[in-house]
Amino acid sequence: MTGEQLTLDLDGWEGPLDLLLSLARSQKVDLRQISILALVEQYLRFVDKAGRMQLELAADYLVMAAWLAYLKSSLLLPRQPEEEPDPEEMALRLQLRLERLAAMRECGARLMARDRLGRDVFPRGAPEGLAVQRKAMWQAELYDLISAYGRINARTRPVMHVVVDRQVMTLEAALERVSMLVGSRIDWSAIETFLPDGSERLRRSALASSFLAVLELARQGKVELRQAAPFAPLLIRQPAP
Amino acid sequence: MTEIDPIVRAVEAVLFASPEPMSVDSIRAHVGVGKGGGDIRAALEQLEAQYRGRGIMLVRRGDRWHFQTAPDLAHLLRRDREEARRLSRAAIETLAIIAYQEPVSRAEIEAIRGVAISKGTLDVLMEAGWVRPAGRREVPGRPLIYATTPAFLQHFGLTSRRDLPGLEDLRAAGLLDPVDLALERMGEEDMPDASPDSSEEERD
Amino acid sequence: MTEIDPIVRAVEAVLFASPEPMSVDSIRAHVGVGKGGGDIRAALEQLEAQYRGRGIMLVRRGDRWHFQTAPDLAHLLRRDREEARRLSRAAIETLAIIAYQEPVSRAEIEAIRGVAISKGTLDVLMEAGWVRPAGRREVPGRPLIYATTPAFLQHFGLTSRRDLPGLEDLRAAGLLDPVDLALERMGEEDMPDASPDSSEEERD
Repeated sequence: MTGEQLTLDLDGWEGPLDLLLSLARSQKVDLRQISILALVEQYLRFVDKAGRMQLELAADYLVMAAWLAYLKSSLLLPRQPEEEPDPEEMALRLQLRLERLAAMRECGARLMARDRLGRDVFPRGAPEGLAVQRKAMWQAELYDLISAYGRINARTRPVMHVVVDRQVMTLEAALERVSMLVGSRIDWSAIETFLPDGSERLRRSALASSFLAVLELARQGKVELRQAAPFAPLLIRQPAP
Repeated sequence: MTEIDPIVRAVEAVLFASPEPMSVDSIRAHVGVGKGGGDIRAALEQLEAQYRGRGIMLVRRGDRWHFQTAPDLAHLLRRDREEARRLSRAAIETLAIIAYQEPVSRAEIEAIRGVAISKGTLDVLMEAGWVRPAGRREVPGRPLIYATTPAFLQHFGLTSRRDLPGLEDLRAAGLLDPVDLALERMGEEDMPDASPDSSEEERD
Repeated sequence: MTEIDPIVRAVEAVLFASPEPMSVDSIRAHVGVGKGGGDIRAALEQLEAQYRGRGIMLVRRGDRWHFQTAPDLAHLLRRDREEARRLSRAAIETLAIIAYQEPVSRAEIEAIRGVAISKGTLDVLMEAGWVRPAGRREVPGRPLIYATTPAFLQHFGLTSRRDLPGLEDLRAAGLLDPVDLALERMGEEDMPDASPDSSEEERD
């Protein structure tokens, strides 16, 4: 049989389906007409021969052999009506798979036979090349410009600290005022009564400077101070003569 | 070659200078005629006709155009060029399956070939720039699927995938359908009372 | 392009595919016509004539031949693409100084900004077409001075530089205030002098 003339070089096969396809091809040109039973016989004989030659067959070849042996027996034995799977369908399925593999192999060959770029047809050997030069289109708005100028000016303008004009009472003024007022008091008077009228700011300044003035006058012995407790009213009077 | 239209001239120069096939849009961007590009297409058609029968020809690959040498002169040009690396049988078959049935998953390729594909096979095709991953199939496991590239069309001289040799015949013969689908079809036609379910049963 | 001589076709293809200019001898080695090479020269002359006026031309450099794109179409091979880009802070400040105080030297700009400006900054402004060198200042070192251009006025919608808002306008618009001062002022406005006492009492 022609099948036996196939060499047993397993490196040449792309798996059991490929081997089956080659065997089928040796049987008939049209895969639709092949005898699955004969194909199974060919395959099993091939595997048997490989075994006798002590060639190591990959597992999937053996799996295929077992499946084909099962298929063969199913096809030969009288069929049980309820038997699943249907052996005819199994055979048909195998045939369809072989057809599809054959079709794709044919397509591969036809692709490879086309005029291929770089092998049969050639692009220009030395194209000048096309360059895309990116050109920036700079954008800025007038606002960006003037606010930038404002920013620079603000940043670099000489810094000038303007002190807000505030009403204060100097120590000299306080000394004078307290010295003058204390002489007109008969009894102890709270320090607040020595302060001038005016804004709160002025009164606070006057309180501070009057306090210092009172301390200075007390040091000179020109006033007496009395305070009952911390933060109690600070009382002042002219020392008894 | 007689009087020549300025746009035809410009398109010719740009395509000659380009190291790669060019789309109508990129040609127009260089040639600089505005509008809808109808004039570029007209120029391409003129060029195609003018170069017909010459040593070089204008061809369309996918939606891109380029000049190449005439195929019948291959023998003059092939000398002193090293033959491109030969593809293995596995790679050729895998490429054919992807091209004719794209997008396909690795498992689908293996089902058709009846054998596992080694990792290197797909790598070789991707390295050649002919095949690319094209997303995932929305089935359990979400397998990667593969498709061909514009470079594939270019290399094999195809205007589009529809130009694949024999594609229509294969489709008409149902040879691009999976076995299960083919069986179902046959069941419907030939054996009206066969149970298509049984076909599901024995995958090997 | 009518009927074409087979040798002319072959020479055309060989020259097209060659990565470098070819001598008559090397063309003949590919095209494979024997004899004295007179036919190659004749083919080259025919090609030269056929391509005259087209987008590509056959040229002879020394004793070698090659195709090249027509020189008058060189501008098509280089496409400019405009990309909108915003000026950097340094660039816009530099531009503002030039606009308000032109002509100014680089050193003057730096003195006003309080930082050195990179060469690129002025380049960008000149590339934009808004600033030009406007002579040299007659001081030691004769530094270049810069001024704005009509394109500057046009871009910013100004009739003349006098349209630029002056310092007083900027002050009125709050554009002269340093950020921290402006913040302070906002603070004051928030709490006028509602109850300055209470607010002051909480200190110490």
